[in-house]
Amino acid sequence: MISGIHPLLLVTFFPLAGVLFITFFREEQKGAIRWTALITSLITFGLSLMVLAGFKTANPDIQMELRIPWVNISGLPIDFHAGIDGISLLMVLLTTLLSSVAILSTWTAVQDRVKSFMQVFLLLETGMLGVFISLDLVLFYIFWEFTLIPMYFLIGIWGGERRLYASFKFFLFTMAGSLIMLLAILYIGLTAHTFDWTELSQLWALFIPAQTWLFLAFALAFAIKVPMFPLHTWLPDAHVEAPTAGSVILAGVMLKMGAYGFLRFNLPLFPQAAVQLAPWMAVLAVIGIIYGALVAFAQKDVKKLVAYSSVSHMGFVMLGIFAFTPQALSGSVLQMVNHGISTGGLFLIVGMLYERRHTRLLADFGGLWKVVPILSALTLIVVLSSAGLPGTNGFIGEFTILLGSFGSSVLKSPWFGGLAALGVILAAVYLLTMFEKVFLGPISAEENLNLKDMSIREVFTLLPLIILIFWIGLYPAFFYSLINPTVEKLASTVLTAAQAVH
Amino acid sequence: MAPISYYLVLAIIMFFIGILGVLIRRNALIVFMSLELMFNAANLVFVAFSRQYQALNGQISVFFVMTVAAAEVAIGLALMVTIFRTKHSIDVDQMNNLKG
Amino acid sequence: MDAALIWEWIIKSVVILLVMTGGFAYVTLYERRVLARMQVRIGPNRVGWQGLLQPVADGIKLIFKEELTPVGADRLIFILAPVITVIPALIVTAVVPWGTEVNLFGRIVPLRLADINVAVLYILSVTSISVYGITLAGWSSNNKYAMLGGLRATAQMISYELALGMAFVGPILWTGSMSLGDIVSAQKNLWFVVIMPLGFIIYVIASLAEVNRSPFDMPEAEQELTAGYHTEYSGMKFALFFMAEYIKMIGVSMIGATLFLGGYQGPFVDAYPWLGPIYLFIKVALWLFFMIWVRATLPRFRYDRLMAFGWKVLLPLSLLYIVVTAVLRLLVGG
Amino acid sequence: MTMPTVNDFLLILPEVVLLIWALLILLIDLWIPDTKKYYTAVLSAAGLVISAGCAFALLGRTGSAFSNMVVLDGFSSVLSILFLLSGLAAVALAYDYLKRNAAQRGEYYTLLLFSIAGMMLMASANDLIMVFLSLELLSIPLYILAGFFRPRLASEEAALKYFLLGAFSSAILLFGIAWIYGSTGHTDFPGIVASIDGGRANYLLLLIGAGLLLVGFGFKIGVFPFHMWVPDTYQGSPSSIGAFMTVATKAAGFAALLRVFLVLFPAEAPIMAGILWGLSAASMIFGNTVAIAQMNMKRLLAYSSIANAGYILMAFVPYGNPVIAQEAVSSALFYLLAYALTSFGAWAVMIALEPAESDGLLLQDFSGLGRKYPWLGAALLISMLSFIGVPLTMGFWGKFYLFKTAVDGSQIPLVLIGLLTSLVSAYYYLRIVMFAYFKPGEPQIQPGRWASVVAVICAAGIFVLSFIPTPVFQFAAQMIMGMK
Amino acid sequence: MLNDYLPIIILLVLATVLGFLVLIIGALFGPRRPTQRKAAPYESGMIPYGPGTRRISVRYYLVAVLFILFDIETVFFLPWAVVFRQLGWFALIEMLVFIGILLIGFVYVWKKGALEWE
Repeated sequence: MISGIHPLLLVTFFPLAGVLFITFFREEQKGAIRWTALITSLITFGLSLMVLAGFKTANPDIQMELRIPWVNISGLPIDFHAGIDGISLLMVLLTTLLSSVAILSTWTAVQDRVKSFMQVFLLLETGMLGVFISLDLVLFYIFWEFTLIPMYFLIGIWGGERRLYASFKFFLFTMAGSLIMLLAILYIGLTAHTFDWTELSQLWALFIPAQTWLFLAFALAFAIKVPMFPLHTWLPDAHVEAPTAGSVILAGVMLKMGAYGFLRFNLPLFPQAAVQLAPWMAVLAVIGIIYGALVAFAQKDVKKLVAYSSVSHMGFVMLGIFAFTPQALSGSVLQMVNHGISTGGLFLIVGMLYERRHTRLLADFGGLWKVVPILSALTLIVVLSSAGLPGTNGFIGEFTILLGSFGSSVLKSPWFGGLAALGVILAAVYLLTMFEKVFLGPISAEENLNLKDMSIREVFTLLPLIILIFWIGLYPAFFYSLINPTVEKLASTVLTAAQAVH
Repeated sequence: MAPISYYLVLAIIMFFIGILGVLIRRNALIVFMSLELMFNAANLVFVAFSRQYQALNGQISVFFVMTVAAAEVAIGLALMVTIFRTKHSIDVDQMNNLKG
Repeated sequence: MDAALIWEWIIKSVVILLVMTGGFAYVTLYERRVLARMQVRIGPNRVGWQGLLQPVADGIKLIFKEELTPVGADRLIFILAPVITVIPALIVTAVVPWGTEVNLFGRIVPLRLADINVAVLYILSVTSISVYGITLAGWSSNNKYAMLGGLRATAQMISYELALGMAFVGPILWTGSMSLGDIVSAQKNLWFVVIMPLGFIIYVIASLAEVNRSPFDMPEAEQELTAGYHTEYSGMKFALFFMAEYIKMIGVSMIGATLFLGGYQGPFVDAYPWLGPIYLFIKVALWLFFMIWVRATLPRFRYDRLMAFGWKVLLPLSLLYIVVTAVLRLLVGG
Repeated sequence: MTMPTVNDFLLILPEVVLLIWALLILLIDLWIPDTKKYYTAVLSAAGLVISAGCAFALLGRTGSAFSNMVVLDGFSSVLSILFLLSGLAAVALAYDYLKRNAAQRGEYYTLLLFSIAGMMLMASANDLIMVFLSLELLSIPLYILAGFFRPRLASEEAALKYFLLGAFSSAILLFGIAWIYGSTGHTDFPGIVASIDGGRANYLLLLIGAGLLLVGFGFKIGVFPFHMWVPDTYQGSPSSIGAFMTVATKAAGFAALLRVFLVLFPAEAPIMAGILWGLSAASMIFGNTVAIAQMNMKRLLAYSSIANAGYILMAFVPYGNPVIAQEAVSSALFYLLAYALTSFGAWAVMIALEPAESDGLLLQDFSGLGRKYPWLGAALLISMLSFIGVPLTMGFWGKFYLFKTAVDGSQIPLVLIGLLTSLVSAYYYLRIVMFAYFKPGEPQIQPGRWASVVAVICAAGIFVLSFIPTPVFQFAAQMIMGMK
Repeated sequence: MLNDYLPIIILLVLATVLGFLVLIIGALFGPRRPTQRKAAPYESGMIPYGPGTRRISVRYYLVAVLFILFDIETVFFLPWAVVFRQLGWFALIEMLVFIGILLIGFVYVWKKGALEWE
């Protein structure tokens, strides 16, 4: 604790200090601005590690609670209620890490309006951190909605050619879901006379009459964000058009906000509805897995391929969530982290390639291994992790999910797991095809002959992710120790609650 | 003493003639006169009920309304004169200078 | 309803109309004679004794004149305009009391047609209507002179109507009633002209302008506008305008006398009610004489001065008069 | 006959002060040479400030004056302050803008002050005739102000349209008042209420009257089927007046609507709620969808104001429920406050950029704003986000409170419409942001900095207050306690 | 009520009859020999030039507008005068305020030149 400020507050709002600090630079002082932003994000990461240090892993409950009375809207309090459990802690760590990595990745990629870029980016970080620590529905909603704006700007200003279209689509799609969620939040607040998550999770019985609708309202918002199958259409556009750092954050963190929302709100607040609708959600998840994989396979653009792979991978997360076994749930949470790392890594690599060649078409590459061996090697690691090769993090996450879903008492069918397993195979196919087309074989294009290999900075950008890939892949126990208590409690409360009524 | 319904029916007729005038006629001056007709329909209702209730408050209201109507006449006339000087027409259908 | 009462009203109405039209006829003669005398002439004295049949001759002459309707005139309005002008003039004095009550063939007959409680409002509104006739006459003639004359007349009349209306306020203020009967009764001991001379002067000036009399006869200024709004009128239609103008003269004199000069009040009027109409007649005659005198004496106003006088002098003066009268009423009247 | 006492005047002191001030300015301005009209502007601002001071001093006091013609309560106090502040904004916005357009005439300020006094009286009117009179007092100056740029045809047309439809709505309103008088024999609220409660009122006539009143007010606040004048008038009027009208006129209309319906027709709520529902839904849908097609900022803001009228009306649909009625009013009030800041912010940015002789900026004209003028760009951004209702703006809290009230009143479908139309609105508001930030361009701030100052103040207000909305909530909630 | 106004209505009817009677007499006895020159609008003997009714100078509108406003103020004086004695000083003060406001408007109109006939 620094100077008595609550660590969660400190982590969440420290990036704002960077924003403020950057304000005093002139537009031309690009280097200073970049360094300030990087240092800010690193300090934030350090602060999140401090939170980790203070976290009691065995305790499944909310920890480090902070409750500051904030708004009182005609007798209905909205508090600044923050706190973390294992899941949110992991998400916070993921966010702070990926933010630093993303900022480092922009060093040369972003040359235009660096000052605004960094400010917007740090604002986004605060917003995302806020989403993960909020324990008040309205507070959560505020952070949730707030993240849209910086992302809108990231895509709209620094994005690719169709950035305007993509930024609008991103904003409107996600806002559509969250508005319906707002309605549900209001309904909940007025029914229970509180917006506080801890209280609400005790009062879930109040919502039984309307819980299907409430569940769907929340699910819509989260499913769009995740994205689940028919609601994913914004994602390829946003990912492809966003700048590299934006894609990394979008895939790495913002998609997790959706999955996190399911875990944090849908399950504990509407347990019966969750259990009842679980097969449907699982069906959508499986469709997402297969569909995402197939479409990814058909892509000619690397970035689009990675984007569709996200749809597929997040399908695993969703499947794990709605399998409701502690195992599947832990797998999901871990897979959230994994996806953040490996897809984030892939986007970074795509960004690096694009910086060198200003194209992302598979056809323009080929045989890069000979020219840029370091980049190729690191890419291979990330690709394999994404494909779920044993020994990497992807394997651990997906395997746990599949295992959990086979044993699910809610889904009651091995088909889900079986079809999802097909997704794993497909992932290996399209990822490796991609790798082969880009890095292996003869050098097809003249321009590829003189590409520079990775700079030290780029290595440092990818290095943390590589480390994590192997850490989780080889020794996941640490992560499970964070996840398991929380998840077990979650699974048991949901299932008990669901059975209580049946 | 005529029953109050006579006055009310007359007032309603006046009011609707006024409304029709406003909606159908194109000359701003006639629209304007239709508006006055509507005001006076309201006045008639006031006076009729005022007599019915043997109370003065309705008639006092009419007093105020007349004043206000006069002010509106003044403004309306002034506006029409100005616009006629610029445009040489007070046809409301030709007021289409403004659009998106 | 009492049939006798209705007959009484009809008879009274007829009397009023006769007095008015007859008065009109002889005021024309009166004016010509007086004017002539002032200009050291003799005036018409051939038709009948002292020219007393001259108006009849004029009337007969007008009857046999050809009436023209100019091309492009709005025929209906052109025909109606004189009627619209003359009717208000004829009926405006309906609320003026001529005296108290007399016993006529065993029946108590009040010497007034109607004594309504908003007589002043009645007068104001009826005089306003006569403006329409003039405006419409000017507009429907399709003649530039008529048009201008009509407009000028309208502008002038409405401008001076303000002062006229405010001149009424003093007597009402003092009496606490808008009934002319009450106003006259209140002047039993003291004519209002003494209490509020300013109001009287304002009334005199405004009423002159109201009936387009010299020096406010701009609308008909023959040198500029040939004959103003009735340029195109001839024959009996012209006669109607002519009639309206002179009847209005009688009307404003009568109202003015009632408001400020005690109306029918005079010595012994209580004892001998028949004196009432006589007193009123004398006052009106004097008033008319004054009007003719003014015509003989004063030159015509320039139109811009006329308007400026109405707005910049008479209007503020009227406001001052109201305030002064009100203060006076509080201090004196109790 | 009860004579007015000093106390009566004391209760409407802000209005009295303002009216006297306006009259004095009218006189003083005659002797101020054309080159020094800023004296008039400063004087009128001073009058508004003094009047606001009086209003603040009276804050918390309640009472009725002039034989129940007007009441002073929290509701009227809050709105009075809102009107006065709007007036200040309108003065500030006009200052450079009028000079730029060579229309720096002193009447602007006098008329503005009269109009504001009318609005204040309207918010405290306790008698239908008073409602009508104050409505006219506020409208008539605005008719002139709308045509203030004569002989520019756009301005004149705006004025004539506004006038004809304004008078039309006044006539309908008056006709409604007449029928209510016929039904109850009273025009003062307590009298009408007593008559209704005593069962002496003719229900049919009352209903006719209420319906006509609703139509009349509908015109004034510019909800859907009665909105025809809104776009043309806002576009053709001087921009500073357009800004003022979108906020203050609307607020005044709502003030009267809220009070009249809440006090007089709680029993008619079942019928009225349906109509209000329809008006609200139609306005939200119509305003927001038509706004999409607008490329002229003024027209866009006009359609947005139609939509916003629909939003405010939404809170009021369940007004018949006494538990929610208070909430409805305070949420409407809060939304109005938020909307006022937002709308002024948006208009101010536009006015800062609007060249002379313009009919309003096109959206393209904002291109490059964010880069060239970061402060103004930020103000525009914040205003637009607040219009959408994105968190960390007052617009968010406004919608939040509004939707909360509506959900509380079981108006879920209506809230759904509100939410979905917000989404639609996000499209066109974001398009403005897009032009300002994503497109290159060289906008030019016009000489004079007052409009920019207003823009930045409003934006700062929208942003900063969104962190501490509680005092504003409480302000809005407590102030209406004294109502009825 | 009706008794007060019925005589006036009788008078009005009779006056109308009289008015039309005069018209009819003129129409009956007057000769009717129209020619083109006679029927032309009179223009000092010249052949009429241009339309007879043309646009009205804006000054007349101004007078009309001012008249409406001030006339309505006059209307307020009358009932005030009737009840003046009952209200006493209060009425005086009220009227002074009223006149004061009126005067401010009057001064404004004057200074703006609306009262100048040119």
